Amino acid sequence: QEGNHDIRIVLPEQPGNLEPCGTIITTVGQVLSQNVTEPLATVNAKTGQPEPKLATKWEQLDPTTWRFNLRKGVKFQDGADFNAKAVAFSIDRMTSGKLTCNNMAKFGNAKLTVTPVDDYTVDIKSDKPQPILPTLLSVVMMVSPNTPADKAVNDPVGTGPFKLASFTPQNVVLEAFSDYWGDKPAVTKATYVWRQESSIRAAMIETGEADLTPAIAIQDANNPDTDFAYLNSETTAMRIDAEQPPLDDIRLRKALNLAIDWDGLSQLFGEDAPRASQMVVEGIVGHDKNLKPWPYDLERAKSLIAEAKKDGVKVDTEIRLIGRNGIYPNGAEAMEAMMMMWQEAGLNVKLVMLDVADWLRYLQKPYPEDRGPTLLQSMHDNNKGDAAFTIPIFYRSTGQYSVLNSPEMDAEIDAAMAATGAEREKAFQKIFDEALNKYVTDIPMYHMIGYTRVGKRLEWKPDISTNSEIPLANIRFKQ
Amino acid sequence: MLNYLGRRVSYSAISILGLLTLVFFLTRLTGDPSALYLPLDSTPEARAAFAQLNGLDQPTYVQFWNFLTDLSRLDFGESMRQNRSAMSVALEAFPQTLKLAVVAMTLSTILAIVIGSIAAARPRGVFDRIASFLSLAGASAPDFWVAIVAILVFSVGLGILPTSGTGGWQYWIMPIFVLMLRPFGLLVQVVRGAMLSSLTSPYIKTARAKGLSRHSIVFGHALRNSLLPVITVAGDLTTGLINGAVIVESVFGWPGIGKLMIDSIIQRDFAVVQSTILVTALAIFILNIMIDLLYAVLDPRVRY
Amino acid sequence: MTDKHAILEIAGLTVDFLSDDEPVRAVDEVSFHVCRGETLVILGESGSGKSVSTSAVMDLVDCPPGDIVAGDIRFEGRDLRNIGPEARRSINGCKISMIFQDPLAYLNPVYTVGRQIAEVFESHGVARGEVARRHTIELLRRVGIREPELRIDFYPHQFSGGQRQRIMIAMAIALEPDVIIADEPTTALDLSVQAQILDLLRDLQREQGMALIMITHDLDVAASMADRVIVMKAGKVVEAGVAKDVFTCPRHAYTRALIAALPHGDAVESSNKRATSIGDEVLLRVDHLIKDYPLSSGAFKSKRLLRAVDDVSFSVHKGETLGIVGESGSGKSSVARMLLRLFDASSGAAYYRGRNIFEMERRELLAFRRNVQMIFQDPFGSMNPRMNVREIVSESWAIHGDIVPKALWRDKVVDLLELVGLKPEHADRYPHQFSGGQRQRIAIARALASEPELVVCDEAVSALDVSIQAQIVDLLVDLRTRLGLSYIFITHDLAVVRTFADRIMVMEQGKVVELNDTATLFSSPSHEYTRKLLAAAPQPKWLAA
Amino acid sequence: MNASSSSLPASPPARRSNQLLQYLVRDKLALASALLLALLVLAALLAPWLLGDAATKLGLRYRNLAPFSLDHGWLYILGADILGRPILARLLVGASNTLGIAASAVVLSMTIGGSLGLIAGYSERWYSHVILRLADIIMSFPSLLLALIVLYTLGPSVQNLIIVLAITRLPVYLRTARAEVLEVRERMFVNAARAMGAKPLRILLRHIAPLVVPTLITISAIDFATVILAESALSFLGLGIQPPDFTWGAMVANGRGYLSTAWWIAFWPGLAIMLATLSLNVLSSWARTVADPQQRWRLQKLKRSQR
Ligand SMILES: Nc1ncnc2c1ncn2[C@@H]1O[C@H](COP(=O)(O)OP(=O)(O)OP(=O)(O)O)[C@@H](O)[C@H]1O
Ligand SMILES: Nc1ncnc2c1ncn2[C@@H]1O[C@H](COP(=O)(O)OP(=O)(O)OP(=O)(O)O)[C@@H](O)[C@H]1O
Ligand SMILES: [Mg+2]
Ligand SMILES: [Mg+2]
Repeated sequence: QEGNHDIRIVLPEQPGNLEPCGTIITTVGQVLSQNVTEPLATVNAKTGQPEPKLATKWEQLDPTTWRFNLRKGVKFQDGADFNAKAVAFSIDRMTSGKLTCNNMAKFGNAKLTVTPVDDYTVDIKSDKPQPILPTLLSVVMMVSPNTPADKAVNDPVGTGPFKLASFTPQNVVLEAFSDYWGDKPAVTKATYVWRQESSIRAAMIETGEADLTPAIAIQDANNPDTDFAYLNSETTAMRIDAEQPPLDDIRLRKALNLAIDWDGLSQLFGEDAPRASQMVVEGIVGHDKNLKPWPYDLERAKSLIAEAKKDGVKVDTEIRLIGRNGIYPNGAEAMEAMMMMWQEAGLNVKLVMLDVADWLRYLQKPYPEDRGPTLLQSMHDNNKGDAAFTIPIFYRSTGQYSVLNSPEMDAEIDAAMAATGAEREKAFQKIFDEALNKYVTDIPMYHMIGYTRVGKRLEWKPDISTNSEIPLANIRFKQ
Repeated sequence: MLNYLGRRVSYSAISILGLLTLVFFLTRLTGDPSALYLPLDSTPEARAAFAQLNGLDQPTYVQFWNFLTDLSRLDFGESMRQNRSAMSVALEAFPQTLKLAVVAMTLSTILAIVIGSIAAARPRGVFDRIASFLSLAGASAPDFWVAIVAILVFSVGLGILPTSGTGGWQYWIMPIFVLMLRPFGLLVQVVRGAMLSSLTSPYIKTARAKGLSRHSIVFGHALRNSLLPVITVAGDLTTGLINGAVIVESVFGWPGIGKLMIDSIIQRDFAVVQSTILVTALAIFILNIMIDLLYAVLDPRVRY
Repeated sequence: MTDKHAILEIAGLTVDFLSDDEPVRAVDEVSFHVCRGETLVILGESGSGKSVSTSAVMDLVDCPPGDIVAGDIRFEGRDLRNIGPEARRSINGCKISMIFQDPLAYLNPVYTVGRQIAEVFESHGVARGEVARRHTIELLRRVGIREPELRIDFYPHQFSGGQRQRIMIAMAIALEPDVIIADEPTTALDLSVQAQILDLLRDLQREQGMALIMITHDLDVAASMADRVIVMKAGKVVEAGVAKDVFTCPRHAYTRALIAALPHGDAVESSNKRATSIGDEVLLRVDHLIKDYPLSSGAFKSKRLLRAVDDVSFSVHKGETLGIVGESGSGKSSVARMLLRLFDASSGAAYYRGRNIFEMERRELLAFRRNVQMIFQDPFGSMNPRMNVREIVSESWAIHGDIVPKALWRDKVVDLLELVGLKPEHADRYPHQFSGGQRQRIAIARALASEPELVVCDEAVSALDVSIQAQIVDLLVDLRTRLGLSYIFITHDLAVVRTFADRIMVMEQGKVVELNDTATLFSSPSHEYTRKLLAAAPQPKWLAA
Repeated sequence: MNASSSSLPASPPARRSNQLLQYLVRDKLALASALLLALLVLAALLAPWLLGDAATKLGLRYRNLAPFSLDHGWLYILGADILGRPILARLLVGASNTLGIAASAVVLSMTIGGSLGLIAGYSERWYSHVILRLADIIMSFPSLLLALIVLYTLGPSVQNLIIVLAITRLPVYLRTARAEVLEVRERMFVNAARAMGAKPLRILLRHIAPLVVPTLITISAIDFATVILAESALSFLGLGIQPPDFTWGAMVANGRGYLSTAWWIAFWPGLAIMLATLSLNVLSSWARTVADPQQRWRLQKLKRSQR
């Protein structure tokens, strides 16, 4: 099979660094994950279930201990052997706190202790029960024991099918690693470059300067031959600050939901983007397919407001709609549109667009004292297969983003978190239902769609994981 | 003159120190970087650890003191984003921008001088009108607009130039063109304006009486007397470019200091912000000193 | 007026200047010609169109706003009005060259004089590089610039008025053209240098058969150079003829007035036009004034010093007129500028009413500057090109609020303009729209506007024709008599100082070589240079021949 | 002539404005520019009242509507934007913020920068050094950082935006003014004015400034576009004017992603910026001609005498 099998990938942003501990950062993950570094297990995009990678098998010994059997005959790109020690090293490196490790965020404050059982078996113990540890470990990249343990690096050495050839301000180059344990990939060399403008990235594929670009804007995805839409794991929503009058009145919160012309608005998100009724996408444990979102009913919204007004609710208080610049494509336009719609319904909504760091002050507790009634633009990404990564943060009174203060809800959540199996799923679904219809502290909007343009040369399709990784090994060439 | 230069350099050194101090304190008013570096769902403990790791937990004056002591050892800190020395990040990006700036400014200054002078030689003539119109249209066109349209036309439509990136001479054409638009437009107008007044001076009559060619009257006598504002404005435009051709760099994927600066600012990568400002400020101060010396060379009446 | 041998011939030239108002007719049906080896002198009233008509020959009248209504200009039979730019360039500077009236403005301030002269050689392909430089040095030497090897790399602002004029002359004679148009070439030159320059021109005429058109106000110079003379007034030629005839039996009334107004030294000296006596009060005392200029051609080179003013001391009493004469470049203007504190003296002191000028506080200085006015040697440069005459003249009233109430400014400006022989409508014009002499009169009007006690006149009347000169001198004398004004009167015109000054100071190379009252100085000059100066007065050509 | 000048009209200001009008009428291009600018100013004043609603009302049905069709009313003649709002209405309404911000920023930076430059060029005292080094500092201070800092500490608002833009454009005026002063102050007429007792302020304002200001005006006319576009870049980065407020610059920035699919969204505001800048420049070059006595004849009627 002759032909040039070097490919070029255009990313929207330059990866700031190539620290394997930061692969949950989109740009880092898209370069490193499964290419240079590999985890013990990967998550199947379709089923949401963990599958073997560097671990061949695992079992839960007790609620806090898992045992992993490691793949044999795997070598790191610097020649070091992959074994239990290497696993211990990689996990310790992540948890030690000696370097900033983004991936750690997935574990919360969990403490992990790794005990090698023999060369190719490890026990991983956590301080709290971790029912989905293998799923979580999909973000822990195995790195060579020769990696500095106290310093973030830009020259990761992993076990993947590709090794890092160079990292310059212009590009990152990966070359096939000849001693790879698995199948030899079709791609021989991959060069990553980055351009901010979506239209230019699209143009680069069109002219053949590059072969693949993730995340182009919807208006650039106009060629069905090369442009693929995929549901990513992100859900957009507005959070209603129910603690602040007049938003503490549920009628107003319902009216906010009802006043949006969802069909009109969907134009900005792409017609394919499914309307959301809850904060997690299908495939995540806890998602309720049958939960109906709020409809568009301006009249009802108006009458709810009028009702509230009659009861002395100060409905004409200025409500600040806090948007974040660049949060997602057309994000500012969406905010403008929603503001207009709410104004139409008779609410005094005023849009304020903020820079990320400023916006974060409103997103996370403790909220600013003098914030007044606000609506906050937000986007939530749960790609970990379980609503446990969503519900407590949003709906428990202690949750970081929570505006809800209901002991009943807290109790329900605690019960659901402890449950397993179908019971767990049911409990989560109930919570989502209550959040939507009983408490109405947010306005779920859409499950987001990403668009990827793939050059004519390649055989490859994006999926829900494309936002965090682009495994080069899966790329084939058309004959 | 040496005296002047000495004074000038020492004042500039003080100013740069002042600049760095200003930058240091002001950037720290712009929010907590940990919010930006860590994933949204990371725990308060992780944030505290991050702050401690990067020395952000200390009071600002202590951080400043540390910054100064590091500075005296020529240690400019580590980039939080890039995991390496902030100065090396800045120094890597700077030549890329400098190359662009030098080429774009040289070309646009030369072109503007030639075209502006010819336009001024026959004010309100056809050439003047066309040159003014085109240069002004270029100067007032939004640069990202021009850049994207150029890519759509020349790369996608005609396929004669690469869309973006760095490499051979083809890669330079569009960035340079887009970068030149505004400096060129402004300089043409400045040259034209200054030339119009010089061309009415009596010494131009002398030159005509001497039988000089039109060429040496315009470019020899009138131009030389018009150069002060021209080099000043050109200098200012150069500093503008040195400070970062943000749009061009990000559209064309040029790994320059402008893009670096804005990324670092948005990411609150303080050490890199400080290092880039130090590098560009040095370049700008040197440029300004050179321009001031040039005044004295160009016009013997100028004294300091 | 046709002559077979005429090399340059102007016929029926009429030039207007256009604007929103009625066109200003600067030159009206003027015809003259000049032959090889001949000197044509143009005499005339200030503002009568001499400069404009000769500039038209060189195609230097900008049209518009100028408008050559009619006329014919022929050089060696070729019609100069309708030649292309190439042909024009081969004539200008090479075949015909011009010496401009106002040398500072006409030199490019940013190039060394050497380069500006060498450019003439280079642009006409005669010589370049080192050769051109050697030629240039030689030329500077011929026009009497000392140390030409050094001075060649100086910039125009580093020269004295007379030196600049000689640089213009050097530029004009560089290619030994067929015709030289010399517009007031010697106004800033002392008699000895003037003699040297005139000799130089005569030599060129003799050797090359060069034709010379010379505009001058100095009747002595005119007489000494002219073969033929034309006299202009109000844009028209009012008299034309062979020099001797015009001088000895002028026909037109203006010419007669002109020749009559000539201050003939012997006649007026005794009277000295003085009606009041000089006060005892010493207005100004200058003590050991020294000025060193850094002698460098660029901003970077070393610090050798040129001593321009060397230990000068003198005093001026109230109501007195001190004349300063001296070699061109001897430091006269430098003294004047130091007295006005336009730049600092290197050492020495000057006391005005007992107060050291160089140490005055702001308030004192303001009062001083109200009472002491200066008329600059270079009137064009001393006026803001963006201000019209009204604004220029009324400026001191704006600065010193108490002189004239604002409501009267308009009328007072008109009065002042009329005093110096200008018209009321000139008030709305700008400096570039005037002739050399008119500008000088505006400068005088401006200086008088603030009702000063002491006026420093640096070549204040050099560009004026004799009749107007007399009018101005009369005005100054009148002010001296009525208001007790004092003057420091820097000039090259011995006849004028002789009638006007009470005492005369003679300077040479920065030093005062003689200081005496006028009568004594003229009757028994003690210093050798003074004697040389007095003896250098030119002789009428028809007598010499 | 004599008679005419001695009986000068009683009210010189009226005569002068009359004359200016005549000069304007004689330069057709300048006249057209002045009219266009007047129209824009009118739009800036009136459009927010008249068209404010039309410009902000959603029309998601008309999303990215193509221009040159009257089917949906004249407001849609230039097409509609991403949210289906009529571009024409938005251009007219946007004129007010755009022109307001640009004009204030340019005027502020020109007057402050110009004055400081005059002082720095004329005086040799300590403060002229301070001014210059301050200019160096401003020049080296990235405008984006400044914008971010102001935004954070003072909050996003039109005034703050103007302050940021004015500060960043200040050095060019300062340094240009200074450079020209360095030369002009050595001219003879400045000496003459000093000799007459003129105070430094008068020399600066009456003698030096008139020769320096034309250059500054030339720069400012183009800076008008620079400022609009800088503001556009800032709002693109989220540091400029914030939705729902908008300017032409912000409109271009938002529309740039649609250049290949709906060119009109970014094109019209870009064209508006260009036209405004062009007319300002034509007008500034006209003003330069009027202000220069040696050039003024170009605008006079130059009545010839009979031949
Ligand atoms: N650019 C101009 N615009 C209007 N009028 C002008 C202009 N130049 C010269 N004049 C007028 O033309 C007339 C002739 O000027 P010209 O310079 O030829 O006088 P002149 O004879 O050389 O006088 P002087 O002996 O004072 O130098 C003067 O009245 C002058 O005011
Ligand atoms: N700025 C300067 N730099 C250097 N040398 C200067 C400068 N100004 C004048 N000089 C020199 O100083 C000397 C005296 O000049 P000054 O102008 O005082 O002469 P002057 O007596 O007025 O002569 P003139 O009669 O020719 O006007 C001259 O040799 C001149 O070249
Ligand atoms: Mg004259
Ligand atoms: Mg002198």
